[in-house]
Amino acid sequence: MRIFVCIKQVPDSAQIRVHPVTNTIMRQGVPTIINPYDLFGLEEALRLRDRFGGEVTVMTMGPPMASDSLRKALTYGADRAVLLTDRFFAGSDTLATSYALANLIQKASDNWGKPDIVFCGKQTIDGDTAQVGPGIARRLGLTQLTYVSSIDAIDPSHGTITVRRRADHGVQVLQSRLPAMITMMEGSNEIRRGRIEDALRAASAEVVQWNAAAAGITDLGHCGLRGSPTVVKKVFAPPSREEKATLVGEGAANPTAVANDLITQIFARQPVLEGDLMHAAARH
Amino acid sequence: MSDRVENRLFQNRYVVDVGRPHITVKPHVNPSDALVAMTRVCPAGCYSRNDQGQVEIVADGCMECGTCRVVCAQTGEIEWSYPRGGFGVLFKFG
Amino acid sequence: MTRNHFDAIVVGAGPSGNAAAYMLAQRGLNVLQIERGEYAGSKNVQGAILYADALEKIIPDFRDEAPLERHIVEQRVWMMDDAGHTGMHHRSDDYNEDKPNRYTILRAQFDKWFSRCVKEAGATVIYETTVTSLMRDASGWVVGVHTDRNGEGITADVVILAEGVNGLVGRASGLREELKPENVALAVKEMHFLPQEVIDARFNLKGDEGVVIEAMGTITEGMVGTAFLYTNRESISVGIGCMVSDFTDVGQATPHGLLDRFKAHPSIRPLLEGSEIKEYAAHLIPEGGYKAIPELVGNGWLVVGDAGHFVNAVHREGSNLAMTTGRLAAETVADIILSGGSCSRHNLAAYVDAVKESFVMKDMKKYKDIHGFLKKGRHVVDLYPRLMNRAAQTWFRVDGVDKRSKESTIMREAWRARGIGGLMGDAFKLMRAWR
Amino acid sequence: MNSSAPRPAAAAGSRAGMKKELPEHFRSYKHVWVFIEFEQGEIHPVSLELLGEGRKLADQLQVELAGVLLGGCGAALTGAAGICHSYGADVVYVVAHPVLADYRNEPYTRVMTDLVRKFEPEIMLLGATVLGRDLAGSVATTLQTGLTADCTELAIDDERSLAATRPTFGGSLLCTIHTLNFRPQMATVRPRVMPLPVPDTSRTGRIVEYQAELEESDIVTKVIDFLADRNSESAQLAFADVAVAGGLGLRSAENVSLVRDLAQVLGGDWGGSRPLVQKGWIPSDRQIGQTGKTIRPRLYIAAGISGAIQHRVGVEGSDLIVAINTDPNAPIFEFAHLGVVGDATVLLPALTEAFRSRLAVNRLAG
Repeated sequence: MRIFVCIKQVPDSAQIRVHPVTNTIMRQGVPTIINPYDLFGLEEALRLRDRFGGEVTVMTMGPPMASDSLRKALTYGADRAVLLTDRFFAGSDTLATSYALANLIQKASDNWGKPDIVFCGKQTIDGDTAQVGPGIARRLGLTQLTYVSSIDAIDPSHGTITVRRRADHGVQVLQSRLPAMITMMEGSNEIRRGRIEDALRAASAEVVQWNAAAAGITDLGHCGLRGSPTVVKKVFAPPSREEKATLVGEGAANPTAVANDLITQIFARQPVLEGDLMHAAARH
Repeated sequence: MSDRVENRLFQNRYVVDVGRPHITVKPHVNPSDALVAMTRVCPAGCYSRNDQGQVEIVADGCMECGTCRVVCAQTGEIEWSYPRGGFGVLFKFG
Repeated sequence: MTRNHFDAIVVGAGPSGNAAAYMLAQRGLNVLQIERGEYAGSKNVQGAILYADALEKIIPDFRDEAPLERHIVEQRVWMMDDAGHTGMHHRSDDYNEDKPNRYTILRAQFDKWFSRCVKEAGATVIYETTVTSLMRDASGWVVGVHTDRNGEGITADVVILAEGVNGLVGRASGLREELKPENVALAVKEMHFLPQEVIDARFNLKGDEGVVIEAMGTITEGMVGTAFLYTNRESISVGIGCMVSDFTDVGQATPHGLLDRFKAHPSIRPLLEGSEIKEYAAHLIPEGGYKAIPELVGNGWLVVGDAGHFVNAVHREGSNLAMTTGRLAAETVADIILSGGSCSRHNLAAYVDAVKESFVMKDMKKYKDIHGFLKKGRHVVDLYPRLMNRAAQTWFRVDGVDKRSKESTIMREAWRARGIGGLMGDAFKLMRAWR
Repeated sequence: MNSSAPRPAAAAGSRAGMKKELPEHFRSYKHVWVFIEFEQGEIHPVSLELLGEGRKLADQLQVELAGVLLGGCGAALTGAAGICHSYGADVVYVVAHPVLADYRNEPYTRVMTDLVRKFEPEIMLLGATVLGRDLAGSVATTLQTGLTADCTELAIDDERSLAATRPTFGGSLLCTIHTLNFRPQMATVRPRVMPLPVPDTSRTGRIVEYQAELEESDIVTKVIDFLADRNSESAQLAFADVAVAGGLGLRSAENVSLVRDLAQVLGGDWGGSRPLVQKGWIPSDRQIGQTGKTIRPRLYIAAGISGAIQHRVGVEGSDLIVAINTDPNAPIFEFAHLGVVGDATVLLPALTEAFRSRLAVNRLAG
């Protein structure tokens, strides 16, 4: 199988802190990591390759330093890494990003053949939009399978695939056709540690680097800020909550009295919840 | 308040290797003085004493300094190794 | 041989390992460096002060690219009691030279940069890989390493152990003894962030100038140790360290409690006011001195840096000794391999000679007794700072008491506290240890 | 070069960033649309919340509010359209077709883009649910317009432009995003952020039926099964409306059942803090907190949990946090909304009983 995996180098958002006094974001020392959701896609890709043969190509659009993340993906066992980097892409929103990545995938297909599957993360942890994957699928006409928790069956020769997909109230079992764009749910697998051979190979491997022209992108009007219909007008820190918990049941006669007090307070603050809970209780 | 070590550790970056603690305390009835001392001396506050008096460790906040390894080397009460490559504490400034 | 064979394997990417790997790659050797952290520096902790000289001998123009914080123009040494400090400040515009002598650095960033230099020099560097043991042949000769990654071991003509103070690989392989609690210090440190202008104003600095404060006294609660405060560009490193054996046997404090007390000290608190803590770190420092230096070479292996106990505790030097021993090891190994020799214990002994010839061993030797003195003479860290502060206060406070009486009060207090014999003895012992 | 990370307001000279006159062909785009999620015969609450929010936007713009309903069965859709009217929709576009019976990206995208091109809304809102996020990206890409995902606040600025505010970097920052020169302006909005409006059953409105031209044979993806969560035993913490968690204050493994009992009465799910996992009292897929699961239920009850910062990070997004702890100085009281100082092992059974009778009484009354 030929598999492409789109990854993104992101700031480790768990390390981002807002200064409690100035209410500004503190950026010092925030490390970059591979978007954790992308790793579920990468691992699934590696498993499919191990099962069916073929190769896994990881790719990203980003600044030159994003090649660190690609190299790390190679240590997990990916076969090839491609970086699309150009100042024209700066400031891309989801639409412009999916344009660039779709072109990157196109160019990679010309070089190494068309992919059976393109994996993307469910979403990124810096943007959280979950829109780039669907955007790529749309642009390339790939079957769109988002929030996949497992691939139940796959037949590369007939181009069929069966997956379990997370829906809002349950799991959909979908049967569809390749080539597909798949985003994997978190927790569906665990990224492997590459073998020592992978680590050695990755250390000296070449990361293919293309600029816009090399990737065959000529219409720069679709790239970066110019190609982004959305505009960020304001960035600000959320107001912090100052007040502490309201204590309930002090001086109450017994636990039952405390419990009743508490329930009254809960439903006073969440009036709709009571109805919904009753509704749910009645259904059971 | 600032003595709460977990609030400090929260500033740090860790990749916890879930299910593979790199330090373990061997089963014991009565801990040695050295092991008991670690409940105070461990700079990450990883060691604590349970109700029965045994010393337990939760190594998630470990900074891999090795103090407990050195202190308990003679008593042999703990097993100490580095976390697997890439796991454990990751200093941003060092 | 197989593609997994290298001329040399360097275990660890701290200052000593990076120095060794860089020099070996520079000499054209096929080097593999293995680091267990996600990136070089991710497991490393230091104050941190970079001494230019040791690095200059490896990368002469490092100042152009290395991430340096501030160059040091002022050194303060403080003797602290509970209420204040008495100290010496040395500041000179001479330090604002073309090529400054000392810099503050952030190790995670500095080591990352150094590691990039190593890669650019041509070494193969792999991260997130922990060396678990040495590979030996039937005769016990070290021929490579095993790692915690799946796959075969990796072989090399020589393994340079730059694995840091804990030195698990060497210890597990029986190359050296376990560390003793009285030979290592535990230091804890916090990174306090403040705007650059605030730091400049508080410490009377401009441009890239920096200040270093080393402090001892009652802050270590009777334990042998020191505290420090270093200015970085937009942060302050503040930390405290004491001998591990003192932490367990003498002190009653937690390490972080000790640090909190130091930070709350009236001489320190105003310097940190309003700062935001962004990291808390702990590390061991090998302070056993000359007598704790282990076996440095054997068939197919040698030891550099903290793993070799190369720290000058008196002058708070370590990373420069690490870089120097790393460089000397690399030069020895390169000479041997390029001339077709084998990395036997006998041939590698040239490294030990080179270390002896350098400032590293000379300095270690000079202070070989200081450690024992401090350990036996705990009053040096507690009583003397108290006395000094009392003396200073008696001296400076204008309160209608005549100066001659003040002088005799000071002397009387000193005698009462320590006795004339004790005072003389301390002076003598300190002189001998220092000599 | 972030696809969506905050970036400064567009630099001068960039095409999309400048406030220009809206291109001629977009001038006719009017009205506010809400995509109504209709699955298993029920409207997703987020769609009703959006009708409430959309009503405000439409009133401010002095345009109509429309709901868009897709599904397989015309009769069911007509009933649902009535609900949309009572929640504020002036008009409901109804598209009934057997191909649309279950949600699938392909036919839904096709129908939605067709509708937009034909009826030209200026704003289109969807819930930031699994379905909404799957659909919105495809529709926005096909229409080549701007989409702001996962919003928590919507407003109309003084230039009649939609100002969509969303959290980013895991909630440590908020940013406000505009789509200035493209239409429709699309946004997905997080469930339970906007208040559920009070329905007015006397309200009526128009229904516009639209005939979609779809062939099942054209659609490559088939739904072969649906496994509802309510029949599943595994932890559904991430999706639960109510979560109950226990900490060391439970004192023994047996007392974990007290947490489970309360969760069951409330129809929610349960979990625990990290030490309970380490002691082996609960399985690791039920760990709540930074290294475990991050949850955002409507009601979170923490019993015997001190609330170290790692735990706080995992539950902070909950709508209402209730803490029970014996230590009045426990950090959890710093960020909980309601607190009881007391023994969790005593209070949990009392609370379970009290909830049980309260919900039962109300059910009888209702």
